[in-house]
Amino acid sequence: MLGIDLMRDPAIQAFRGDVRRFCETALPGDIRAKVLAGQHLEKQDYVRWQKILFDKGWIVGHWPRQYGGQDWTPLQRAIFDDETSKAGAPWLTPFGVCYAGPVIYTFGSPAQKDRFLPGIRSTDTWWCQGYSEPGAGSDLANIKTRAVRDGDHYVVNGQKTWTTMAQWADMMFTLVRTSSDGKPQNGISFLLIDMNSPGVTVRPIQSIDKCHHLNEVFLDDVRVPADNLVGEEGRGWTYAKFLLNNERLLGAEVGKSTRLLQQLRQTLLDIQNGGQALADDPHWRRRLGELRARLLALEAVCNEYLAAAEAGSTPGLEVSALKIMGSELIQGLTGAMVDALAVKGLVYQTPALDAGWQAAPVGLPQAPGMIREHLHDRATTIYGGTNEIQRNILAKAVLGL
Amino acid sequence: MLGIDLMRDPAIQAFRGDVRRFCETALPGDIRAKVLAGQHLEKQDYVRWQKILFDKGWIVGHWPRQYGGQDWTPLQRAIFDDETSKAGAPWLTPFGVCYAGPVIYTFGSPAQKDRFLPGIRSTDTWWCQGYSEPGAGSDLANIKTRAVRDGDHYVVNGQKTWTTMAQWADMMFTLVRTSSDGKPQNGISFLLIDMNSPGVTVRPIQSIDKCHHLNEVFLDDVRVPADNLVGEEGRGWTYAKFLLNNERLLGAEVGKSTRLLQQLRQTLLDIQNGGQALADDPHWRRRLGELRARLLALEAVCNEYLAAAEAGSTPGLEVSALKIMGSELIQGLTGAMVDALAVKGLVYQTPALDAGWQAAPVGLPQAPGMIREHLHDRATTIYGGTNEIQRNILAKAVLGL
Amino acid sequence: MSAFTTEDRRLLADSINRYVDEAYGPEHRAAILKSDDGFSRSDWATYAALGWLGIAIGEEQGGSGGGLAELAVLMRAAGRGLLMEPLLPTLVLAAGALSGGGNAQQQAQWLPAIAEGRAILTLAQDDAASDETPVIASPTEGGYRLNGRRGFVLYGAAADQIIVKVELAGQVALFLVSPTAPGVTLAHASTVDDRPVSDLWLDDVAVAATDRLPGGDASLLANLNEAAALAVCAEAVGAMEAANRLTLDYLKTRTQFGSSIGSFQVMQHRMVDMSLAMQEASAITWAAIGAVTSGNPDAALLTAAAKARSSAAARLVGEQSIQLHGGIGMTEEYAIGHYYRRLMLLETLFGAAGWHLDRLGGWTAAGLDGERG
Amino acid sequence: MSAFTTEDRRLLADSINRYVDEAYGPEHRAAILKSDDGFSRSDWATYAALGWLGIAIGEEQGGSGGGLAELAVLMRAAGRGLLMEPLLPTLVLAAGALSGGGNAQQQAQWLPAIAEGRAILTLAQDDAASDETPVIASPTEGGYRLNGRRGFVLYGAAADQIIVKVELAGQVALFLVSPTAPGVTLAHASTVDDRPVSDLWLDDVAVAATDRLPGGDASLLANLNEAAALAVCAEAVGAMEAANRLTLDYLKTRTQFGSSIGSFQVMQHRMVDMSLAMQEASAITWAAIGAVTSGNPDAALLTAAAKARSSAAARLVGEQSIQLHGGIGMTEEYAIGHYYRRLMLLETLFGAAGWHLDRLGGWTAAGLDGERG
Repeated sequence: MLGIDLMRDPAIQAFRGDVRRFCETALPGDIRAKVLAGQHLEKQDYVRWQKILFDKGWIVGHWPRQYGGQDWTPLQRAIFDDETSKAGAPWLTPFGVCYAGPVIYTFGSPAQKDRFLPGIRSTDTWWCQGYSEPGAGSDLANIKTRAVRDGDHYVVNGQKTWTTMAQWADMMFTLVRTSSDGKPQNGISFLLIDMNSPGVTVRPIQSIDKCHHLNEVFLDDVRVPADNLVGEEGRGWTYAKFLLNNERLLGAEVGKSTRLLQQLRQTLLDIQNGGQALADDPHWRRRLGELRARLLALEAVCNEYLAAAEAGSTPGLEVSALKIMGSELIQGLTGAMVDALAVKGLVYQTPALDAGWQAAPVGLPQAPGMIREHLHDRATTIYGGTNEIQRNILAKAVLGL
Repeated sequence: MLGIDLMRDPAIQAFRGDVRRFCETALPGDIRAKVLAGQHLEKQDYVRWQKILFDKGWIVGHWPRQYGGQDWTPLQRAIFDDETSKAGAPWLTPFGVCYAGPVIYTFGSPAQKDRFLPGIRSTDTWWCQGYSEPGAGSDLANIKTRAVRDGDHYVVNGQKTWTTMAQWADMMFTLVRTSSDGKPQNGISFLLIDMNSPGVTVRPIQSIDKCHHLNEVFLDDVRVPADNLVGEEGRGWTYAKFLLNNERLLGAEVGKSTRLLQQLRQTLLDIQNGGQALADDPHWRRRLGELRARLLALEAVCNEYLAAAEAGSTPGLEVSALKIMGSELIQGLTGAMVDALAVKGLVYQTPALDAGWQAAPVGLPQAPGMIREHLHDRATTIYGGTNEIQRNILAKAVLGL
Repeated sequence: MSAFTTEDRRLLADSINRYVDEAYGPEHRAAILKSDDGFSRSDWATYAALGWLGIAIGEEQGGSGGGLAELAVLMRAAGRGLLMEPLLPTLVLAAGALSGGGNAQQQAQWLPAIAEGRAILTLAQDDAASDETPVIASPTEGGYRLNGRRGFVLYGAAADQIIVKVELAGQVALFLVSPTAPGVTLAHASTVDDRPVSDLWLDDVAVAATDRLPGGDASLLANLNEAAALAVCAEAVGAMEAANRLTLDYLKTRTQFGSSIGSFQVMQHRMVDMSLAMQEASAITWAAIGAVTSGNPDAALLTAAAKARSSAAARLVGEQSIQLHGGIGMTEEYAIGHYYRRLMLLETLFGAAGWHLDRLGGWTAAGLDGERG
Repeated sequence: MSAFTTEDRRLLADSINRYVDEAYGPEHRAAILKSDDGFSRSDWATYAALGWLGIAIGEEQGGSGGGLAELAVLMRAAGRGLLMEPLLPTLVLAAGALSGGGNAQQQAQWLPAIAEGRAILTLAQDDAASDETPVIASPTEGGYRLNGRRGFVLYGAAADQIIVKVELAGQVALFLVSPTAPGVTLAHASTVDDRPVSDLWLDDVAVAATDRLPGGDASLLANLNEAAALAVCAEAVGAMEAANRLTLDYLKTRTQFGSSIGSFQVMQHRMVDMSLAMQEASAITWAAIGAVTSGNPDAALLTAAAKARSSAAARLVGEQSIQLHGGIGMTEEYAIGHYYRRLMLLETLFGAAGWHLDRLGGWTAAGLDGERG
């Protein structure tokens, strides 16, 4: 079945309608307004929305029913992601429900499942991801943080970086080195660390958008119960790859791009230059058409993968294509926004990013949120394996070069 | 002195004026018309124009006076190239006057100078370049054609390819392997081969523009007098590099791009679509502006190199920049031409490339010449070392990567 | 609704691809290019025998009742094998015009003839060389006189009939015109990808009222051109698949500086981008064809996006195929240049990228919603 | 004609670059960014003491009689060191307006003060937030009343005087306005590259006839904006040089997958393209400055080309500098993001690429000749 036929399947359309209507009624207006204005979200904003989803039973819709999920297919999950993003819902922070949870219910012990899954589902436990290190950005096999077994504990020393929202986190799932023998990948283990443990220090990293999402996490003689090792020692690399495979079908971020395109369109209608709206300028019109065409094409590519997944095939490394196309489209969209704003001068009034801020805007009122989005999204081609690495993967694994 | 000041130097402006006026009066109208229409030039067209330049004393203006030249500086040579190209003169076939000649007068024996230079100057001898081989495109160190000494001759066996205008050539200068010891570069020698020798076979290669510029040259037991070895055995690689250095400052082909821009502009004025000339369409206007800006910028870069050369510095490998920018601009220009023609359909009426052809054109009369130029110029980023190789050179030699 | 199932289409694709691989090799094609017709009448007869020419013609007219999706399968294979036969003008345009706008007599006369390979037809529509001089139809007793000029008539030299778009009392109309009728002049040349193409002059050409296609109006023509744009996208996808395959093989086998050139990262990433572009063009093309076929309200949007993206992909794949091949890519003897020139033409047929993007931009400025169910 | 020789300019560049390297390091700059002013008054005093602020002011006004070429040398170093001080609005725009359009009294009052670092001035011209509401000057007894709004006034918070572009009887005029005059309201924020910027409201602001710059007409403003565009190009060239240098160093030292990332061919070619873009922007910028300075008739053409090409280069270099750095490039602590944001702003000041390309395209369509000697 072609992706487009699949999308017009009545059951699928009904599901899409359910999610859309739910967002219309259940997504709090203040949160939605912040998201659409590109303003700062507090931890409580995320938690509030995630608890609403939890109450609906959708926060872990893609989990198996036995763990509290709905057994959603990849297609349903993609539709959920698509519709919530378009509705202006906050980013569904994935560290618990998409990353830690699936690894724990797949590879963890019964005790670990009992202990960690409920807090993940309810967002009562906030998770962060301890993968990257200063010396190992996209090169995870080069991880240096060491975990040395000492009785029924591991003693962990090292440093993690680019740790998103670690400042709010209760738990961090990490890749740590438990052995230096053999291939570098084989000495890596998957360990869950309580962020309140002595020896854990979180240092904020301000990013170029002047915001604080990222952190360094220093681990100095942190004693982690051996019970927090997921699966087997030395198999952490395998679990991390499992997790990546899980997530790849969402890599295109079609929902986010749809929201950005809506915002761009509105901006082009709103900004006047030389007596006409930018939307009436032939160059802007063509550029808007180009971005629309790319989005439609990206959706078509996604739908093909989703149709294949729906038919039972497991996507392989070729799905790196979605990460490349999706991230480059996002940057195309935010770049266009900034170019539209530039007609009136790029004023970046960061206090206006706080929802409580009341003073008159200097320059265009759309500017702060859009500039923030643009600056932040320079990272979309970097995180999760740079687009250069994604192209290496495709060259090797798909083209056989 | 800035390049732009240099260009406004009265002596330089006077020289430019001389060349321009000479082209206006001395360039035969029928030849110019063929060039501007992109039609086929016969050997006699090239020879006729080169003899006109010879009579004026300009064909080898860049040679030292002792060999019949004018001791032109690199800047004068660039101006000459620029103005003749813009005037619609035929390509000054470089194989004799730019390639073989300078190597012979620099590294050749007195007997070789006496024997070969007069025919080069007068274009009574037509030369071609035997460098590339089927297995060695841009990788000249990999040359396999062997020259084995046998008494006072070399016996040459091998195959050359991409040999431009070999079908008209009397002589070919070649790189041949005289030794397999040591580094591959060190076994290469510079040998002059009479194309009428037994064992030389020229096979035409039709290129994608449906024209015949290129050839394969098969060398089967060709006996070449040892007197035709230039310089020392094993130093051919050095001589070839000397020659490349000589030519690099002309790599931008500013004159050719200027002519193409003029033709593009005229085409945009001539082609009507939806009741207006393409030149009045905002998208075409911006694209024309973009190409103009690139040309002006390329000229500025060239002028900086020429000013440096005028001040006595020898350009190094950084001049690969000119090849990259120049070739990509040419492709930008011919690509724009084809896009303009495409409004009315890409008819490629190859019989119209013959100057004598009289029937009515099918489609736009500009189309055959411009499509031919476009197809032919796909090679500008390939020959003389692909642009990928030029970027490798810059990364290594200039950036130190 | 198409008479074909998904499985039928797969079998069709397999059978055409097998033909292309086995019977339409480089030497066969080279001989066709040298022939006077510029395409192969014997292959055309084979296509008819294999049922391909009737693929989108109604069963009552001797066809097999398929539609755009089946034509696209055929066109994709045509791109893959660089077929030279008049599939686009005859099957997509002329048969489409007759099926959609012809009367029973016209359909009965021409559609079986097309399906059986007995007739080649083409469409002469928006003048390609001068939109300032449309073809005007003036009423006469019992008919009309046609005057004017049409450029870029594909396969005009081989056409048994030319369906000409004319202006009749300010409206669009379509007429069947015989190329041998008095007053018809054709001048022949080739497109950049070697297809026969003609300019057509009509000088007081008398046509009967019965030569008019009764349903041949502007809306029919718009639908035809949308279908043709997608057929061209499908052909481009096939050509890109083949060009990418050739280029990838070359990268793996050609060595330079002691390594296969495919071991160089820059070549690898270029090849990845070519492959992604093709993948994107293919996905959006098939999505648009699905939308047109099922009457999805997004069909026009998706068609514009498909043509824009496949044109952009065609340029990238075509140009870089040559570049990655280096010198050998510049030779007429080697296939890649033929793919390049075909992609050059396909990029421009039925709207180059900019034209579609401008429409898409206008629709988007007017509103983003309404195209989803 | 400039009072500076080529050698003078070289020495000037050396001296500014030395200052930037030695006295304007990252920590110093970080402290400036945290300050209320958003720039450094003590550095400003140093610039005055070193003679830089009077570089393009006439010798009779206490300057050293240079012009655009010398300002460009300064701006290039400002880009290299990411200087935060109001060089562009005070030296290029305000001093330029006064030198070109002020009367003797205005010049005597303000130019020495600028040269000595005692006064900071800025120019409020085409409204950045709403070109639908220009500032209107209405005559009163002995003067005028100004009403309206101007956006994007660089360094408005620090300005001792603001030169305001107004509409007076349908013509452009320039007035000196004190920010503390009754009816003047300023609201302050920062640009994307952390420069102070303000919106300015004028509500029945009374100005004297003597506050008008007699030569402050549309043609002066056009010349000023041309000079400012080139000053911005020079600043962008300096910022690109520094960004490329930082990125190249990073490529050489950072290792990943066991190799320096600069050993990967894709990174190498990207870096080459960044370097070529910078080289091109630099060459065309200096060519345009030379043409403006010598009154070459190509000056407008070259200026448009310079701004268009340096804007394109700024985008490539800025974006790829971040990309090649990876995660570290996203942090505020590391310098490259600051270069990126500065390049973002410079790209847009005094006409983004498209605006200049459209003009250049129009001129080119009108004729290619006439710009050469």
